[in-house]
Amino acid sequence: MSFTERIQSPEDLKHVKGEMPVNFLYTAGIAGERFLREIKENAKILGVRCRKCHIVHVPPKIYCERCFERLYDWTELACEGQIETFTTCYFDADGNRLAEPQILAVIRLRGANEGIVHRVQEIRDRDVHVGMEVKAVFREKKDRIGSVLDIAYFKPIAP
Amino acid sequence: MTKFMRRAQETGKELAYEAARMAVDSCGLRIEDIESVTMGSAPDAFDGVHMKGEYLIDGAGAWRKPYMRNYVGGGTGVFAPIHGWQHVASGLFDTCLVVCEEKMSSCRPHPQAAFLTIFDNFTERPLGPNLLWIFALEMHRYMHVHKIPKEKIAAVSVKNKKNALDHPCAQLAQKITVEDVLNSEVLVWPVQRLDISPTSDGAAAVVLASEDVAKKITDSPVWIDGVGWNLDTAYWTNRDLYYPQYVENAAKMAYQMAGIKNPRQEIDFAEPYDPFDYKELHHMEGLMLCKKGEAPDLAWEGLTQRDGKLPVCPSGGLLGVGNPIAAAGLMKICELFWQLRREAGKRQIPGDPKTAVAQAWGDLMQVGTVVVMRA
Amino acid sequence: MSVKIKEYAGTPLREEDLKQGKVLSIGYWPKAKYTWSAGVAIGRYLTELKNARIVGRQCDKCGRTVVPPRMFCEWCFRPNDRWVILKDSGVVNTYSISHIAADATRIKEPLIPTVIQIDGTTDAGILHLVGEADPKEVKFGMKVQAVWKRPEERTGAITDIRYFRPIEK
Amino acid sequence: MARRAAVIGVGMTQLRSIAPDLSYKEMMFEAAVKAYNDAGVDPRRDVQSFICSSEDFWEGTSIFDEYVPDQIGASLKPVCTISGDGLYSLVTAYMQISTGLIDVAAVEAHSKSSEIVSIRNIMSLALDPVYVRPLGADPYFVAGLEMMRYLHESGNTREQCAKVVEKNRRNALRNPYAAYASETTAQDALASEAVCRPLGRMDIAEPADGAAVVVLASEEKAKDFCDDPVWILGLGWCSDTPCLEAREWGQAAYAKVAADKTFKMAKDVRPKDVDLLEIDDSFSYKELQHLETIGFCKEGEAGILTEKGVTAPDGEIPVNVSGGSLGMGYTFEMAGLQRLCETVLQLRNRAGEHQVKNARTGFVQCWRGIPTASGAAMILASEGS
Repeated sequence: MSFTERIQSPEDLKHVKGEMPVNFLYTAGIAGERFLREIKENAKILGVRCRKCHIVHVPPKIYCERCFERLYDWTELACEGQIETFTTCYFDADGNRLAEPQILAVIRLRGANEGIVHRVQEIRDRDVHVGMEVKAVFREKKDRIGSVLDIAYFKPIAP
Repeated sequence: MTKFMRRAQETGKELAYEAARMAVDSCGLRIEDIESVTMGSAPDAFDGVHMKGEYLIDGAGAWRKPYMRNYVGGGTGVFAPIHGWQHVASGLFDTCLVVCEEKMSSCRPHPQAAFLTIFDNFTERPLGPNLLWIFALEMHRYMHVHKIPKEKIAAVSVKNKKNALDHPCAQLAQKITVEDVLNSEVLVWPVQRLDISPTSDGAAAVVLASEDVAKKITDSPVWIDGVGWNLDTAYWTNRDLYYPQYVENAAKMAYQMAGIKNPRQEIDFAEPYDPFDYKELHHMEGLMLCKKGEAPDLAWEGLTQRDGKLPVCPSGGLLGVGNPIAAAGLMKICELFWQLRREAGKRQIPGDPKTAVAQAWGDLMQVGTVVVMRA
Repeated sequence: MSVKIKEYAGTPLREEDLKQGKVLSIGYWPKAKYTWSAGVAIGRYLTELKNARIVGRQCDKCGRTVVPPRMFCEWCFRPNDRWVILKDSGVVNTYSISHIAADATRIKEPLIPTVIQIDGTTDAGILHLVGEADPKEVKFGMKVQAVWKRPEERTGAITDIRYFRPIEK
Repeated sequence: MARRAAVIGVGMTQLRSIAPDLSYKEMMFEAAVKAYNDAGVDPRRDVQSFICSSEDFWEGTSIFDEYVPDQIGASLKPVCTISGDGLYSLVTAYMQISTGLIDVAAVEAHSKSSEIVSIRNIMSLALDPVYVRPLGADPYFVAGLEMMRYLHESGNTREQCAKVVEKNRRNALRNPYAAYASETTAQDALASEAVCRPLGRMDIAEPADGAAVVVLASEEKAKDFCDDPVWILGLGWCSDTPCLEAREWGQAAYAKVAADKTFKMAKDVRPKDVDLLEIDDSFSYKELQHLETIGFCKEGEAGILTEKGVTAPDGEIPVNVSGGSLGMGYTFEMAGLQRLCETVLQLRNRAGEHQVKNARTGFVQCWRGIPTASGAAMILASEGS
């Protein structure tokens, strides 16, 4: 017998509203600091090479997740690369319908073995395809704050 | 382990990496030798990442490995090695890397805000409780039942902050007096500023190995001989808070496994959980290292000093080293390891310690986690 | 620390390093909102609070009467047996004097968070505040009585009890 | 060799899109009573360890593990929480029994997702705060990216994914526990609105409320308590990189490693010996991807097999006969344990209308959902198989 009494009327249903009333401030971290500063100051995208795995990680890390070695070989990457995969979003993070669908993609920058996640614009989604070449569009220097959004979006490299 | 700090520049992943890497290096292994990983980390509301265990995977060295996160609130730091022990003792793995991480500083404006969310959402949260309330309520009940004067409790804070002066990772090592504690700002009576441990960022890690493998890796392994864990009812207001029965239950489980019949004589030193000074005393009693109500006298008489008869928190504990919750618990396991191997340097307790106990505690004053280790 | 380890990682920051932008940081306000179902036991408990009544549950097997109510007895592991209307008075089991709010900021008038064992229960207290009392005069075992909000202010919440006040002897 | 362990009892509440009449405690109590009754154990006397499964932000309570003991009979007993799917908790119970320290353990998982005002908001909070979250995107984009790349690499199609929706929703019609049974067709699924193209609304399993408890026992105890224990022959779990940037998007590496370890442990069992599969289908394409990754067919074959009915209840490889997450409802950290409960019912020949004939060996698998690349797997078999 699991219960001797149950709620039998919708009138008796009781709910309490609440939330997790916290907010956060994240540091970019040791690797993130250098990566985002370089974007902010010089509009350059850095990766870091693992000598052992021969992988160029981007965003850079202080370690290689595969072999766990500490990484030192920072390297400048091209600001352009290929779309590894993409999707078209019709809703925002709150579940509200977007006025204009937004394309998000994983972009493998030339010289890197990993792909950064970012927006793709200046193209209709039906024209995007896996393997398509795109390049980063940076915000104006005065508007850059040291965030991944200092890259405004990626756009197709004109054929 | 990393330094314990109020605010770290490192991300949680980077903190986890530093500790995990140090642990793996210290026993001369490579990451390929690690067969499984378990993560201990307290509320996601500190780091500000939902499913924090998943987020930390790469930093914890668990890439494409069996990995999971265990969670018993504040007791996590000592439960994590118990979970690691289960990985190895089950026969499924020869090695398990145990990593604990906490980045409390991400939570704004103060990590205290996150603690509101640990209270019951119907019957408690609307009252606007502060975490310190429940500890003050427990401390006061403990003081009332045993008629303990505040200064005897303050002696714990003085001792631990002093012990921490010798700990290179310590956040709050200080030379203070009992008067300093008694004169410090009253937060929630009877809890004062110097009765409590700080909020911290930090990480710690240990490597566990099966008997055969351990003997190949090192000539001086430290054995996990007993484990115990226990959770009391969540209806904490329905309990008498003067005594941690759950710690006693966990300790009995661990002692039985370790073949310890008389803990007072067989345990050479202890690292009980000390987020507040009274908790060290409370837990000494739960660990049956003294009679109920007797711990304050032991502290007052100096028996729990590093050179006393029963050294307690020779590391400096959470009060001195800092309290990145889960990492702080695992720091106690690290301390047992270093002390039992006589590698604790300036903190080394005199004599020939062979058997030690570490313990953590958490949730709504509910969880006891206990590990007995032997050289 | 271990005599074998010479250096420990970690880069401590000061609050100013973040505030002045010496170190990059990213802020975020999560929208973590919930509508929790009170269920059978707490649903009735809250509803009764609106009627200015405290209700508990009784287990016939162990004889305990508990509050906050639950539909099961955690020690016997069985459904417990009946509702019990309790008095709105009790005794102080333990108390504290809080000078800080939930977010650790300092408050002017201290609060007195207390575990109050409600009369008629076997071993059960609830968390609430003691009011209309000088913190210095609160004592263990002191009798207290609920002070309710006015009927039109009550919403079916634990805060329908404003606080418990000492009962004069 | 680890000590053997068997499932001796399961209890699950009926899944519903919303269970507004019960608190999570009451739901857990109901599942626990059912499971203990099924196993014939008294939790206060017989069960030595309890393992719960939860993540704080799904509940809206920090350190949620503090609220679990009372309603499952675990107060003042060894209790711990695994921040993961219930299948991970079951793995922990298995390890505890294998150490010899514990003989009987209970595992709990639940979902009260109806209490979360916006699941998207909580999912967003799991994204990397520095590199991904600032994009402010609908978190389902992670599944959109993966589906796109998976279809691109494998050659499977959206239509075949829609066929999975049809199959699982219809399978659920025969499962009284299911919350989302319907006579949906693949056409309906294809026509549902785009969320993160190619992912449509009906490709996403809808959330459900429910609770499940499973009782596990050592070999000796299992025989004392139970006539038809279901043995755990193999298990494995694995996490791939959490970094979206570093993922091999078309591959579910976590599922492959976990399945390989599971089959390695269950030495005598090969994929062809498995009578039914309950695998993650929290998104339609995931069932196809997991089926291929785990090794039940080659890459690019799962879609065709689905179309041919090979994965139907009366097919050669019945997959998600229960209705899976698409048909029963997606229960977050309970999703894997739910599949395990269904498999145990099948292996004990107690699944009723959706019973698979002569089911003796089952394969269970879970994935922890967006944005993770973590999952566990298990092979179970009834006595005598």
